Amino acid sequence: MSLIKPSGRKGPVSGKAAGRRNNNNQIYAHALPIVFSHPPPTRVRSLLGLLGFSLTKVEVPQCQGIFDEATRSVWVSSRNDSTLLWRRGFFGKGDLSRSEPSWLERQINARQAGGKRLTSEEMTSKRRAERKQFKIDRARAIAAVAAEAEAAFANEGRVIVPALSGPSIPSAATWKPAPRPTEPPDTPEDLEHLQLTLPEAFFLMWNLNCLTVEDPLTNELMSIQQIWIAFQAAHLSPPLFVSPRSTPELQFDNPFLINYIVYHHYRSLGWVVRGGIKFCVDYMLYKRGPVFNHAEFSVVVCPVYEDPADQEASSIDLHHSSPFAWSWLSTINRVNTQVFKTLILAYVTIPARSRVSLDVLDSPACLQYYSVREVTVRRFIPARMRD
Amino acid sequence: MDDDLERPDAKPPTVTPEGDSLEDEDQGSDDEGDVVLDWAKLLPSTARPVIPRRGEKEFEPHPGGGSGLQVHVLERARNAMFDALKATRTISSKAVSYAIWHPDIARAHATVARGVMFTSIGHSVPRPVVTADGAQKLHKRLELLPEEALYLIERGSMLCWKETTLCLAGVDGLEEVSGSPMSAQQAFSDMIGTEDLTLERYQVYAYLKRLGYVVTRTAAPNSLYPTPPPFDLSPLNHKSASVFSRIRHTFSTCISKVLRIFTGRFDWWKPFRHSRWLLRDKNYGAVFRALRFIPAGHKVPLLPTKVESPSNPSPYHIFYNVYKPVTPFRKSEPCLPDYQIVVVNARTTPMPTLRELTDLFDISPELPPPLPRQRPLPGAPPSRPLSRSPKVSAGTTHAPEPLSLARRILLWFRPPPTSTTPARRPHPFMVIKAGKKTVIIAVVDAGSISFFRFGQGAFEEWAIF
Amino acid sequence: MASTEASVPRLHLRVANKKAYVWDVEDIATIRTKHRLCGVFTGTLPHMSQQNLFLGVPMVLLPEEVVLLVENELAVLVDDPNAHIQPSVPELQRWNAKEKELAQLRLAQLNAAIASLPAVLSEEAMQKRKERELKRQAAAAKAAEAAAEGSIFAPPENAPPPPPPPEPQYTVVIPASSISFEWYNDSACHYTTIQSAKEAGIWEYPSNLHERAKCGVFRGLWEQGMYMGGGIKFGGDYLVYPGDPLRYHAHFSATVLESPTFSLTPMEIVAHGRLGTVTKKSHLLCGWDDEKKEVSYLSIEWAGFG
Amino acid sequence: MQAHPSYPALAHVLPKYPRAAGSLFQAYNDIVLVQEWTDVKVLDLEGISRAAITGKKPKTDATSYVVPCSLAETLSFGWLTTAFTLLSDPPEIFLAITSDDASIVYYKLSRGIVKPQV
Repeated sequence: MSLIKPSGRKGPVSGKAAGRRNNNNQIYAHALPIVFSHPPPTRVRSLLGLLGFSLTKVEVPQCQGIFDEATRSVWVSSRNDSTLLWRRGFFGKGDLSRSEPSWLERQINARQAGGKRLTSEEMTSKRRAERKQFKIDRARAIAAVAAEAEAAFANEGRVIVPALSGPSIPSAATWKPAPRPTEPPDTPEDLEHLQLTLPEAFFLMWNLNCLTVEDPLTNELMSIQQIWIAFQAAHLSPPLFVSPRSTPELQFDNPFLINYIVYHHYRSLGWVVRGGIKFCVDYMLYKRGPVFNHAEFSVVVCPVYEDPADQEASSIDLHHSSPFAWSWLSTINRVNTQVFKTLILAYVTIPARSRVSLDVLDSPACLQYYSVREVTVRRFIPARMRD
Repeated sequence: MDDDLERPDAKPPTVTPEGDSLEDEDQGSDDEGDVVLDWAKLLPSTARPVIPRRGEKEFEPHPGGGSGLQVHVLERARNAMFDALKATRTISSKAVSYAIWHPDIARAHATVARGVMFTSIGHSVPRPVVTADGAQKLHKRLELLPEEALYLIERGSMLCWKETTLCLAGVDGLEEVSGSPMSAQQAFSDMIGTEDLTLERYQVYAYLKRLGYVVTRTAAPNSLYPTPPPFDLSPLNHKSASVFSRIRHTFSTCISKVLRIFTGRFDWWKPFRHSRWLLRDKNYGAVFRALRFIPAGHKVPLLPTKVESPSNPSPYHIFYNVYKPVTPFRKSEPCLPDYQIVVVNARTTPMPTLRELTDLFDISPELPPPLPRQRPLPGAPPSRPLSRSPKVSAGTTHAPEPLSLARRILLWFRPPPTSTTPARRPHPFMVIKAGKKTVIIAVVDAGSISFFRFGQGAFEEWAIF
Repeated sequence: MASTEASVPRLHLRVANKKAYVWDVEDIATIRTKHRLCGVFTGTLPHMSQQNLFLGVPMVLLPEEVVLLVENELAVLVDDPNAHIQPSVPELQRWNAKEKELAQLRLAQLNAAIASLPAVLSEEAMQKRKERELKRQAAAAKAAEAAAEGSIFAPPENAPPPPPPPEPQYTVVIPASSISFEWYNDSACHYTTIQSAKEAGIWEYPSNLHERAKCGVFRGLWEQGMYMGGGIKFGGDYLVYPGDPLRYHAHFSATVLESPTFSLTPMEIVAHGRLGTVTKKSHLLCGWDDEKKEVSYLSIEWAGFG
Repeated sequence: MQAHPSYPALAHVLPKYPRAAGSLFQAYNDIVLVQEWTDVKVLDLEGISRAAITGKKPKTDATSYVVPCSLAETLSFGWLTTAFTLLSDPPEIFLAITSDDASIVYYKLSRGIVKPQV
């Protein structure tokens, strides 16, 4: 159970919202794909419990995925598996949806007249269209008021300040959209998969043993050793569509390793870790998951070479591996404070080749030579810090 | 839930998350780059032209440089600004202070020091003087650093003479004149560039002084410059590591040693192995704990260890000690500062490296975790939140610790705290956001100053599970 | 363009420590209204010394603005420390005599006014101080010493009541600019080109490709009729306004890319696009071609879908 | 990927530009299946080693252009202007930025100084 209370928005929760939350508590009850199932209590069980033993079963699901080198990801096509991975720990993302795969559902909804049940994507596009219309209406009204003021000045020399608000200008609160026609029907066929990033897939396979990954070229299951190399290779050589994979030259600054370390670090602390492209960062950290709370933290991964010479010699252009300009920090910090996220710089040190032999890259044992530490960034406003 | 926010045109949520104050928001009115500066507000009300208020700037001028009305309104706005800029620096002869600027030592000797500003500006230095009988004697005098003198001059509180080679004593008509009078212009030209003072550092100094802060140098520019005692750099946890956490630590170490006998050494191909039988393994907390094997946190030594290159010194060193207006400050015996500030020029200096940040953290004290806001009781006077200055609270505040199961059980046996006020526990997210140590960097881009606070993260100490 | 401007006397920019200052309000007005450059106010505004929102002289020019003014033959650079020559004794005597005379004059005016001055200045009276020069001067003595903080328009706290004048009290003026000093002489130390100022060691911008690109882009935008301000807080090099920032919102934040091959990460486009949408600005990528000395622009906006 | 119904439409460019294959594939699927553009075509842009997507937004007649790129790439100003040139200088192009987690964002690039909409 969680020891950290969500920094959830306080305030009266409507009955409907509370119901949804209870529902979510059930749907998303498991923090990881593995589940501990407790047999009914018996006297033996209690006795064993007192002794520190238990008969609780550990259920480890076996989800299946297929490695896709071109998109540097693992695809989970089975609807059961993708639902399980999404609901138990928020792994992956529908490749045609914002989060959970819902493309098919949207297609079906579109066919049904009116589409009463709107998915979040549909809600969004509706809201967006409305907002656009509102802006057009408002701009028109503002222009009319300005022209009036201009005429008053030209004709009578009167200075009227064109008001940007008032009864004649529509406000966001009062403006109402005109009703929209409904969508025409369409033929649905599920073309969506749950896409796991390579760190997500490796985390599920390596730590939890709940995912198997198929090689698309041979249709055979890949061993964890093969996966370890293939995931690094996906960042090194261009994806090959026909010929078999060659053994790549492994290096310490492989983006898979850097990203995996950050991903694993925050996952191991219990955070739900998801991509942050929309907030122009690498990762977002959620306390329980995106259906429960907004993300608390935005993480920018900053790789740091122990030996600057390794950086110069490297063939890989790691973003953020050199200190960036203040204007860039200012940009990403502004984007994130606007949406109430705290920015985190997650520094990953890359072992120096002079210190550690490249051979260790053959196995995940190399991870012990890296380290991760974070620095939080916030604005400091002297006018507000005086007492 | 972030769906709404993910789109670029999303409006930020109107609710503020609990435990998160708006202070994190950088919508500070004095920090906006694109605010409307309504200079007309500075004019007496009767003379104020009718100009739209804040936030009512227009989108663009009409083609051809603006409509008749636009040109008219702009002209009035500009004139209000120019009128305000024309205000002269004047002061009563009873309140004005005087000093003599000595370029060779980059100090202004305050000969007449009037006003409350001097309770926190200037320091006393003995200098040799020749007495009437020709003997040399050490005389204490009040000296000002270049930023101190410049600030007093440009805010119109002090007239400064520049030391001259002329012999003015006894010259007719120059009885009160102790050198050549300095304009603010000359003070900027002559004083900046001395004693490590850059324009950027001066801008930060003046910015903070205008807000009422006391600002002093962190590194003493000479041996007689009073500096605060050194910080206590020992970690806070040491002092308050509870019996329980020590027991827990010993206990879990034992367990893992025993387990290692059964499971052998750590297998990097199978990092996580849960026991089929042990109760302690069968919950998510145990799973997550078992996964924490990648070195993490600022306690891990940073390699390579510090390399100081004298040819290319880091621009990241703490320059100013800053005291809040409410902090009792004694010029001759300064206490520990409330904040310490690094000043850099954004145009020439990139972000600090991890090494530079680590070096700054290494010389900064650990701060007690921020406490949640206390709502004042109705009728009670508003309580001033405890200064985050370590001097006040070091050692008195318990280090935060996730409430382990063992600890919670033990809490049943422990008598409740005798204190009448309920203990306020820090909110974990606030603790993580604040960081254990803080470095403040003032970034100056051609006169516009952004202050950033870098916190030494401690995620590894505040696991969700 | 330069030929028509050449007949107008050039502005004197006071350079010290490689920064260019403008001290004369008339010059500031010329730069703002005629040359459409904003600079950055850096000095404490007298009698408004407890806030940072409104600042006053000196105005520090962005180095790009300096380069533009000098290259367009609108200004010259003055080696300011060297223009301050040590005065002679007669010069000082004349200066002091004039000061005394002025002080006497102010004292007489003050005494005449004091009769009508209320015992304690109300807030309203404070606000009228600009209107009546003498009142303003009396209040100045108080404001200058008030250390307490208040809202920027509130009268200073802890202000002592105006003291009854037992002995003559007059007003001291601390001069802003040095131009009134007889001994200030910049005729021998001014530079009409950036190159000559660089050779004299008083100026160094632009000193590399990045700075050349910034100068080029700044000029490019200025020639389009735009006004520019520092943009670091909005995630760019400049904020770009369609008219005087006093009256118009910025349309863009702009980033300078110093060469066509200078690297640009997709994340930067996401960030600029995102920030621009929230702040109702577009983002301008300004690509500098140092060989052709040309700027080209790309505007970024959120696509509206996806 | 080869088994996906979209693959045949892209088969001539995916192996040709392996580095850009992932983002093209992802952007193509999003344009066709999520954004529901019509008359979607794939254009080979050899100069920037990838293919672009053209089509019409729903209920519009004008042709729009999408140039895909991956978040992990490093671009340049010249790269972006080359994209305009290779597409015969349309007034605007949409840059589709894809990430390994299957996220995609679109930003509109216009040549010259184009002020924001009111």
